[in-house]
Amino acid sequence: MRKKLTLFILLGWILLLIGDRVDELRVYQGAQIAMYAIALSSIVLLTGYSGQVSLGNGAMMAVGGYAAALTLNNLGGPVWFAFVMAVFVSALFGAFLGAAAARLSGPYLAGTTLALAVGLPEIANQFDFLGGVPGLLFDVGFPPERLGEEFTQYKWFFWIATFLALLSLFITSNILQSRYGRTWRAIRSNSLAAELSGVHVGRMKILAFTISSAIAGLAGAVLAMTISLVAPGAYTLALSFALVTGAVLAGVSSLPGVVFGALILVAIPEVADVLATRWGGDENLNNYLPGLIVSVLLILSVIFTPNGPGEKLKSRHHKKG
Amino acid sequence: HAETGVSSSEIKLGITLPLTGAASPGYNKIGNAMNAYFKYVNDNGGVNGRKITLIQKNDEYSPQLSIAKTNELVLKDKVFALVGPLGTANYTSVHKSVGIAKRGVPSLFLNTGFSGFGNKKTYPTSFMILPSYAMEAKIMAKFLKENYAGKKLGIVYQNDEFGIDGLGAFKAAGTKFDVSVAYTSGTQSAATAQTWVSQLAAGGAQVVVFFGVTSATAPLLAVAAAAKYAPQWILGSVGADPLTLRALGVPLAVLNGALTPAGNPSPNDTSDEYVKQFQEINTKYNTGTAFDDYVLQGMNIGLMTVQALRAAGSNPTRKGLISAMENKGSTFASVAYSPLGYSKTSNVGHTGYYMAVMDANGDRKPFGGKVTLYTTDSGSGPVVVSTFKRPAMPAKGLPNN
Amino acid sequence: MHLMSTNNAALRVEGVNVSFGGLRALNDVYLEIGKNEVVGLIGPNGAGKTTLFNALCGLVKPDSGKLFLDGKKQDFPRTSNLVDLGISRTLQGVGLFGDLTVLENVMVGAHHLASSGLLSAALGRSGKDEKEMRTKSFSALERVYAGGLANRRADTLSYPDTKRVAIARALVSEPKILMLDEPAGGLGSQDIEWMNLLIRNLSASMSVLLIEHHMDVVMSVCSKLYVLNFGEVIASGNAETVRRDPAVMAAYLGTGAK
Amino acid sequence: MSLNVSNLTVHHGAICALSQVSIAVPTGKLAAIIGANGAGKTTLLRTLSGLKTPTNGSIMWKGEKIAGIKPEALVRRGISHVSEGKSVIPELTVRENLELGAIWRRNAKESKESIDQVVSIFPRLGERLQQRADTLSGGERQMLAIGRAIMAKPQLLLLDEPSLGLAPLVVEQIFQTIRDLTTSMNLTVLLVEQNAMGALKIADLGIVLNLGKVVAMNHAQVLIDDPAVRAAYLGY
Amino acid sequence: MQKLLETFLIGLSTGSIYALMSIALVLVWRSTRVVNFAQAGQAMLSTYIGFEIATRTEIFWLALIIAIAAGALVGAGVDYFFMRVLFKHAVSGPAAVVAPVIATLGLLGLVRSIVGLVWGGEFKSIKAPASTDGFTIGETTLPFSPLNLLIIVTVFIILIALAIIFQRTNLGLSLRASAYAPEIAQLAGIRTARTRTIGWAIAGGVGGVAGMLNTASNFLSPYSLDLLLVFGFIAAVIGGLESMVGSVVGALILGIALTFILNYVGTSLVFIGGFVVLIAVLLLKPDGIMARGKVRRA
Ligand SMILES: Nc1ncnc2c1ncn2[C@@H]1O[C@H](COP(=O)(O)OP(=O)(O)OP(=O)(O)O)[C@@H](O)[C@H]1O
Ligand SMILES: Nc1ncnc2c1ncn2[C@@H]1O[C@H](COP(=O)(O)OP(=O)(O)OP(=O)(O)O)[C@@H](O)[C@H]1O
Ligand SMILES: [Mg+2]
Ligand SMILES: [Mg+2]
Repeated sequence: MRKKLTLFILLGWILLLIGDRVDELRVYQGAQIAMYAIALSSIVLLTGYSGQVSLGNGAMMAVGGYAAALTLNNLGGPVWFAFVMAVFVSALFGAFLGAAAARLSGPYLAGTTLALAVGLPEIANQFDFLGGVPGLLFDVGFPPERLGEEFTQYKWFFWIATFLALLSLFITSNILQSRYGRTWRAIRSNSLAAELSGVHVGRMKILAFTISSAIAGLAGAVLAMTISLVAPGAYTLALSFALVTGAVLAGVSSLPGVVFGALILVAIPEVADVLATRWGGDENLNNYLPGLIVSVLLILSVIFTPNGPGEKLKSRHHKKG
Repeated sequence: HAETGVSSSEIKLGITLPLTGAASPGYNKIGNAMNAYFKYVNDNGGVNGRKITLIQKNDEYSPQLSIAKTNELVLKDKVFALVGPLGTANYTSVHKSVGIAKRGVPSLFLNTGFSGFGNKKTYPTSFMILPSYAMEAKIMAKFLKENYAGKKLGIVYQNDEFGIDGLGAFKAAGTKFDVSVAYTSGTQSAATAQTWVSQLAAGGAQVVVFFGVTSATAPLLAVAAAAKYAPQWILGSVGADPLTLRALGVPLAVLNGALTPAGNPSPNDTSDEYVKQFQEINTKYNTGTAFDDYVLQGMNIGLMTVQALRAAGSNPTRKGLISAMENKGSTFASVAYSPLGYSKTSNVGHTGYYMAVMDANGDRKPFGGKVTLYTTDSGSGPVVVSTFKRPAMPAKGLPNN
Repeated sequence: MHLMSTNNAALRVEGVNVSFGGLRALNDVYLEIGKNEVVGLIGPNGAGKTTLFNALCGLVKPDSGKLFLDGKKQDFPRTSNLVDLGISRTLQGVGLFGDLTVLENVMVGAHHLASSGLLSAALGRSGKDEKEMRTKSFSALERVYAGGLANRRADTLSYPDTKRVAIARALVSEPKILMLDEPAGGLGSQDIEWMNLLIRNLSASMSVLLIEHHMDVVMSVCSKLYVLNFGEVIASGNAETVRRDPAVMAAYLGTGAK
Repeated sequence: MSLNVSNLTVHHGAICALSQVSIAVPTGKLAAIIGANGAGKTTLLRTLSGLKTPTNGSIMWKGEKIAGIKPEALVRRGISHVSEGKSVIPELTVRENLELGAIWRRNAKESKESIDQVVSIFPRLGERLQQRADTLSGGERQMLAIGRAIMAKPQLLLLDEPSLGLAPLVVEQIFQTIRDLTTSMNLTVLLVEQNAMGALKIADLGIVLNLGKVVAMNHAQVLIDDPAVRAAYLGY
Repeated sequence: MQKLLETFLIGLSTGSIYALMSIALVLVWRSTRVVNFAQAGQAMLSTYIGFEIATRTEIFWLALIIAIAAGALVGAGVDYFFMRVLFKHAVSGPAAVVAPVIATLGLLGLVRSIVGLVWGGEFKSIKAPASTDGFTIGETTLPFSPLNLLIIVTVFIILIALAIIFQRTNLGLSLRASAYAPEIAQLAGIRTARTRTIGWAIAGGVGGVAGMLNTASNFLSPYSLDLLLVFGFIAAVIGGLESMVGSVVGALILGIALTFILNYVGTSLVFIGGFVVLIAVLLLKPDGIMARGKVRRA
């Protein structure tokens, strides 16, 4: 365990060095990658480990984002407290949701969470204190002065997001490697047998939902930070879908994979944009080529490396005996 | 030293707007219209010898994408200024996250009427162009009081910035609606419209104000016509474009007699020198695109942009552009009838509307036969009838300020 | 008519009734297992054997019935509480977790050994627990002579090996009562011999209730048999007597059974 | 010889499950295939019914090469396979499961008659025709699976451990039924069994597989009397 | 009272369109065990084709028939060129549960982009085949029109036809068998691959009808059928995913419930209303309203 901690600290340090050496756009994208990595790990835990398919992690992110913004705007206090509240409130929300979800399986769960992903952000329109369509501001403030003049807002976002990502990945990976992770995999594989082995299947599923939601909530707050606001338009169905996509690209049950998945989520649109501009000309082409490229990549990767690129490498080493 | 986005031969500008997605109809024409105008100017020597390049980025109306795309515009493409960014939530978050003000990026002619952007302290480098939704509502309120006192009033409004701005202004003006129907952006469809209509009809509304987007106007009017419910319609400026309505399958006949506040002349009014010139440019540089309110709006933003760039001098800087807007902006030629409010202390653009009546072809004529222009502010100021006379269109549509 | 011999039998049920819609799957069933006894439950297909197991494991809710463990009256357990009550069960199909390793499979059955909670797991401080579970699970595997399989993925095992692992997983919780649903089903004669031996050894430390159609196994390991037919106990008693019971022969064994 | 397998080699990925297997079964004969777990019995049947493609070797059925032909086509050539583990469709009713067996013949009347025939063989199924198959007991499912195969009016019947999980009385009946069917319908049957004794007793022919190879093939009675076979597979 | 009736009727008509989409989803689910998110895309593509015919010939019914044919073709094509390949590669591992979901989402994006490339993003509309003028009873005109009635009738005809196919024909039995246990179906002589493709084709055709009817009273764009998909899916889940009748009942429940929310509570609660209805149903019956008593065998 000590080894892992050292590894994470080293990783953090390397990331900070990188952050100093690239331009602002990349720094911002770095913050986005960190945000997606957190969000994807919530899916890895929920779907890859406990086997519950959720299309609604975007909604869980919304809960975290709003919790953070409401905390910061109404209770004040330090910024970290807003993030803690995001985790706490969305964990609570996840526990409630999980209690209902534990009774559902496969597509039923997918359908319910899909409905949630569509419906939940709209609640913001119903209550004034949630700010309606324009949303609420979420301002983590400028970087501390002592970091110097040159230290930009985006680098500050990057620092915060990276720190939170490393922290949450560290914790998540510990949980997944503990008996909790093992029990979830057992439930995914054969829930009846797990139950007969004394596993409280319902409780464990709810726990998975709770933790996953807490992580997603954190990601939601980080997202809110990078766009400086929470608004229904930030937590759309498209976000939920993007997350599932990223999770598959990451290889649903591989935690290190989330970084790769996050990288791709941020990179694909940009690459597609570049290609579209290169071949561009026609207006429809400009508008729809990026989508086309993303979809084709997605389809190809799902067909050829459904369990993530990691699997292909692994299976080269030890073939199923 | 040279300013970001300005070289000896080129000035780079950027815009984010929904080119695809549910919110895109109509708006997706604005960027191309601006571009057409810029090409026209470029073919006629550009601005002080520099060609204008406009980079359009599709944000699908999502704030996240707006930020990501604006980041690309500002940090990667290194544009000189933003022109005509679209959407209230989008621009709110872009402004904060990208740090538009902090970076000193000029952001001209926002395509949103949210009155909050009129706060010069928060938005020192941003400039509005549209009259705010609050202004629009205040003007409608006065008009209702003068022309429809005693009638039963209904309103259908989009439950967002229109609501905050518009409804608030109606309330302040003392307008009471007998039936009020709110809808959430994205829910509009024939099915939902049926419920709006039955609520309005059940409440016996005789005059119905509509404050929403065109994709909601369409089912509302279509369903009402089908149900033979025909109140006096007063359609907000945002959702009343007849061409878009027709594309959405609304028989234009139902528009006959509907009222709408308008800032610009009708896009069919070829007797107007602006419209005539813009139409010519559109035919040549934007071939195949029907000339409607959105195209007119895009061209006009182009026209004003060129004036602003010229006003910034032969070696334009961002600071220079902003002070040019503050000092000379209010004198710019613009197709809209109302005065422009730019000054050292205000970034508000147009400040008023006239009421127009639509006919069975979707064309609009000033209510009462001639333009009666009302002007006001977004706050508690009165609504007054203005005698302002807009500047003439520069010769051939090429600014020479 | 069912006389209870001992009052502190390891497990005793009386008057169990289960019905599915109109179908009476179990009708006033009784059964008793003494300490360290191996009891066989036999009967024709569809007689209700698995249903009785399910009722005992909380997978089916009986309409009525009484359950005594160690002479104490109990409610019929909920599935996830079985382990706490000292009951373990294998499935008629095998039910291993295919994408876990063999050792992990067994460790799932051992999770009650863990004392540390989520927080210490999150901080990476549950190493001691893990180690203990690992050791216990490994020794359970050794008890079924499957220590060498520990690191194989469960879905790569041969059929007889999956049976061993399934039993190891049931053993790791140190049950007082082990319920085996057709442990010898599908095994070849050599593996059956091994299974007989194992069951006999296990009975030194626990009571065993098993369902089996293999009369060789039943006859060689069971000290007592219950025969179900159409959901009713039609005979019970020691193996030899039951085997000669004409009702049992007619309903279940047939004449040619060896 | 109606079924003639020569030098059949089959792999599961890298694992060689059958190696150079050659067997021959004459029309109307019942061959019992026995062998320890993992010997390759199931693999052999799956290859014969087309579910698995061989790496090498040939399969001749009624004088035609059939290796590599899809199972749905082989059914039309009279080959029916009852796969390991109660192969019924739990979500369908018993009647639907049976109808399935005759579906390729597209003849409603024949299908009805066949159902009557199956019910007369397994009366238990007759009582449960409208029930969903997932409510059946283990033995009932096995009856249903065999019943489904009979519905197809096969000429070559491949049975994978039909006695698995069945009560002794039923095992006896099922073996008897298989024997009777073989004779009355002039079927060729390959019967894979762990219950080696029971299978050999009704079989004409016995085949012993070990580690993917045929180690013995002879008249069933000869194998029963063979001390080596007795020790290894019959348990005494 | 009149409002109540109106709300109910409109809900019925809205629900009928949901029903078509949910039937299409259920069909694919039953034949392939895949929740086909691309259904919205397939329906959209067929509707665009229908749109071309409708604008050229001005004959709605011809356009509808061609849209159905196109939908069936597209559906079959998706299965043939796409799902078969997918299942050859992605059958095991933790991704097995999500891979089909992702794949069909990707396909949705693909179809959407193609439609956008060909037709652009402008909204299109198709002239309705029946009057959209409301029925008039005495003095009052209901917002319920002959078109609404037509939609309801069409849905019921389709439903009955499908029910007959599924429960009474060999094709139906083959479809179900191939869905539940492909290997056993194969051993019974069913050409499972072909059968599944037929299932996809039928679903595609039904999706085409959904798209056309939806567009008769709404506009068409590369995004216009997304909500229909979401509500169709929710309806299918309410109905238990397995049962066509269930999915129709689910769709009608959803359509009516949402219309009541719209009319009596407010528009911004519509989306979350869908969620609440779903949760309410699933908490009472976790496997949908048509689930039989839970069968649990060990
Ligand atoms: N959920 C259920 N719904 C309806 N009937 C059921 C259900 N579960 C079991 N049955 C019926 O109850 C009877 C007893 O089934 P059970 O599985 O207990 O038999 P069994 O004795 O274990 O048989 P086998 O030896 O074949 O495994 C059978 O007739 C079966 O059809
Ligand atoms: N799908 C598969 N993937 C990998 N290996 C397999 C697969 N199926 C069978 N095998 C291997 O092939 C060999 C033969 O297996 P097969 O199932 O044919 O044996 P069997 O004689 O039927 O055994 P049993 O009596 O246990 O049913 C075994 O070593 C087995 O592990
Ligand atoms: Mg049983
Ligand atoms: Mg086998």
